[in-house]
Amino acid sequence: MIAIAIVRTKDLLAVVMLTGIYGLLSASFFVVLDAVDVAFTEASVGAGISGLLMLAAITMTGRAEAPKRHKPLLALLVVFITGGMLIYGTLDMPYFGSFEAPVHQHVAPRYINDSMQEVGVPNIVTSVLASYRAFDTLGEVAVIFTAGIGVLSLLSLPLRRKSLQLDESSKDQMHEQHMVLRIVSKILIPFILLFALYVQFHGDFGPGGGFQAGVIFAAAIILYAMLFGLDTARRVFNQSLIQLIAAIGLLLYASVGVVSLFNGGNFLDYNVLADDPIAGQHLGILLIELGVGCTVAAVMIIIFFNFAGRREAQQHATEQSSLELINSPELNSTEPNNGKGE
Amino acid sequence: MNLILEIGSGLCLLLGCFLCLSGGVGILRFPDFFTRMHAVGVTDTLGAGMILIGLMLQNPEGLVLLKLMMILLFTLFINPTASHALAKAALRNNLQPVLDESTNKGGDKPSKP
Amino acid sequence: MLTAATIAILVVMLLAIIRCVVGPTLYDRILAFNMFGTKTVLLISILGFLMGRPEFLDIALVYALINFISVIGVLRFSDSIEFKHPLQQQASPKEDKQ
Amino acid sequence: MLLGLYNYWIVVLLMMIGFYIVIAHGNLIKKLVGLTIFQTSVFIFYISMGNVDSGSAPILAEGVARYSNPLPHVLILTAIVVGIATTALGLALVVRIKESYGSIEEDEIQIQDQLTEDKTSC
Repeated sequence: MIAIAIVRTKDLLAVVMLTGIYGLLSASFFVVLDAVDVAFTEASVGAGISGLLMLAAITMTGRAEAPKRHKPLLALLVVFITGGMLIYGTLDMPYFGSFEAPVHQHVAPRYINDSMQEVGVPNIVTSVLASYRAFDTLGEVAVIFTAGIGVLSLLSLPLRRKSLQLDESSKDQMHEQHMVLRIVSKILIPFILLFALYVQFHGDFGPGGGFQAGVIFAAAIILYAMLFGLDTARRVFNQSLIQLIAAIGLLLYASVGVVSLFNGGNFLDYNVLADDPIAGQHLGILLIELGVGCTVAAVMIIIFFNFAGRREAQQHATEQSSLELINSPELNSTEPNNGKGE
Repeated sequence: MNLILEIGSGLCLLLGCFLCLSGGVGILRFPDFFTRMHAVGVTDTLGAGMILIGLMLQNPEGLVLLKLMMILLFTLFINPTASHALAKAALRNNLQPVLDESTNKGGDKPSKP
Repeated sequence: MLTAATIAILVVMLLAIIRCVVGPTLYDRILAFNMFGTKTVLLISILGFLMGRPEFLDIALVYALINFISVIGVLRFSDSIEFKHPLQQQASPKEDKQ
Repeated sequence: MLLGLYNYWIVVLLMMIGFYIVIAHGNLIKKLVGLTIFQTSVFIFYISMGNVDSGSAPILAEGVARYSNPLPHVLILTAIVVGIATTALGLALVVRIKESYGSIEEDEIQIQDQLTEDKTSC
């Protein structure tokens, strides 16, 4: 498949492109395998965001890969041995699609048969995600939040006001270059945001939910930031506001659990949130999905903004250092070295 | 009435498939980037539109129809825009179209706006 | 009829992948990527009808939007790469030929 | 008879390709791409385990008797988003490495490390 081509290609940009196609392809695979929600997520994440992040990283690190210096024979040997052992292991596995496989015997029938009475949400994936296994999901959201903090601490920059004036001329140039793009995206962005909200609140009934909606929302903001400049986007969604939203999303999730604890149930047991258990479940799932959506969207925006901000700062630094080089050739810049490889 | 819808949707799907296939052959066989883009851009927009219209005729009902129309609308918006941006970027980075031998001497004129 | 359409789209996807793998310039690859995205939208909406679950159209809609965003992103970033590393841009085709 | 296991073979193939990229290539971004492929193969593994013959997507509807197993879907759904977050973290690390070492090739970084170690030990 495509993966083999990824191994062979040296140009990293092409690799990223192939990764994007690979994401699309695996998402269609998920559709064929009936995993609608997963395909949804993979579509928005694998094809969109991950490719963009990798691109942003590549612009900072240069695109050509160095030729290999050692023979890959040993690696191939290891890979073949491991693969052979894994295939030998699969001989005992249940057949593809068989209904008698042990996976389908344990808890899944209960989810499928009883979730309508217990939770009252047609989309079983949502009910399992947000109600039966809500504690897991809380952990996942916390992981995402932590990753956002990690990126922030690794890549964030001190605010510099000085660079703003210099960017104006290049911004005007950009305005002219992307006229058509800008207008079309101005039309499209509200639709994307609206669609994200639809996915968010329709997740109980169809495919969708907080994770997907967060990613789509973030994608719309990223589109805006790419076309209208990072500073313009920052003016709408400034950094501290997004960080606040990310924290609030996680807090909302956890506090729903605490409230249900106070009302006499278990942690994240929504039956006690309202008089009627079903209504309580609905309320709980709604709030939790909202929290998840907030956190995911905010973390994705944080990640992208930091990557792009770091990139702009780098470009700015290289421009300045080249200017300085023209003015005085023997001046060595104190900026961190961000030129080419050697 | 139902039969007419069936036949119409079948025809649309067939036409769309043909257009998509021709676009696929075009992207593989044409000699340089701009002709490839021509093949893809023209046949993709129409082919996707045809297939979507065929699907629309297949199941005319409420929300599904609305979603199909949204997809069609977005496709019609997005494809030409993306092609435009692509062509512009390629031209700006001095990717020359392959011209005939006779006209090649003045050939770099159109690439510089 | 739907099955035939699915097969045709799969074939076209294969052709696009070939172009994306061999594509001499970066822009060929982006073009193939764009085409692949469009075809995926079509494939998923047809699959939704084939399986009788039209909820799948949501996914197709997401694809249409996300595809646009990623194509634009690729263009923007590739632009800046070539402004920044003109030397590497010239050097990379040589490496491809190795 | 054995053909009923083809989904596992695909998974193993993908997994090995990702594994090969991770161990045989020196470029750090390429390694991350390999990790992504590896990840996706695990996703496909889970989802294909949850699939049922003549089953349908796990959204309750009229007239559908059999549904796929929703549990793997839930696990993978969260795993994908967590995966992108961790990938972003890895990319951020790569960017910082590039800034401080001036390279993202593994062996060059090691050479530089050894040089600095030699300097400090002398």
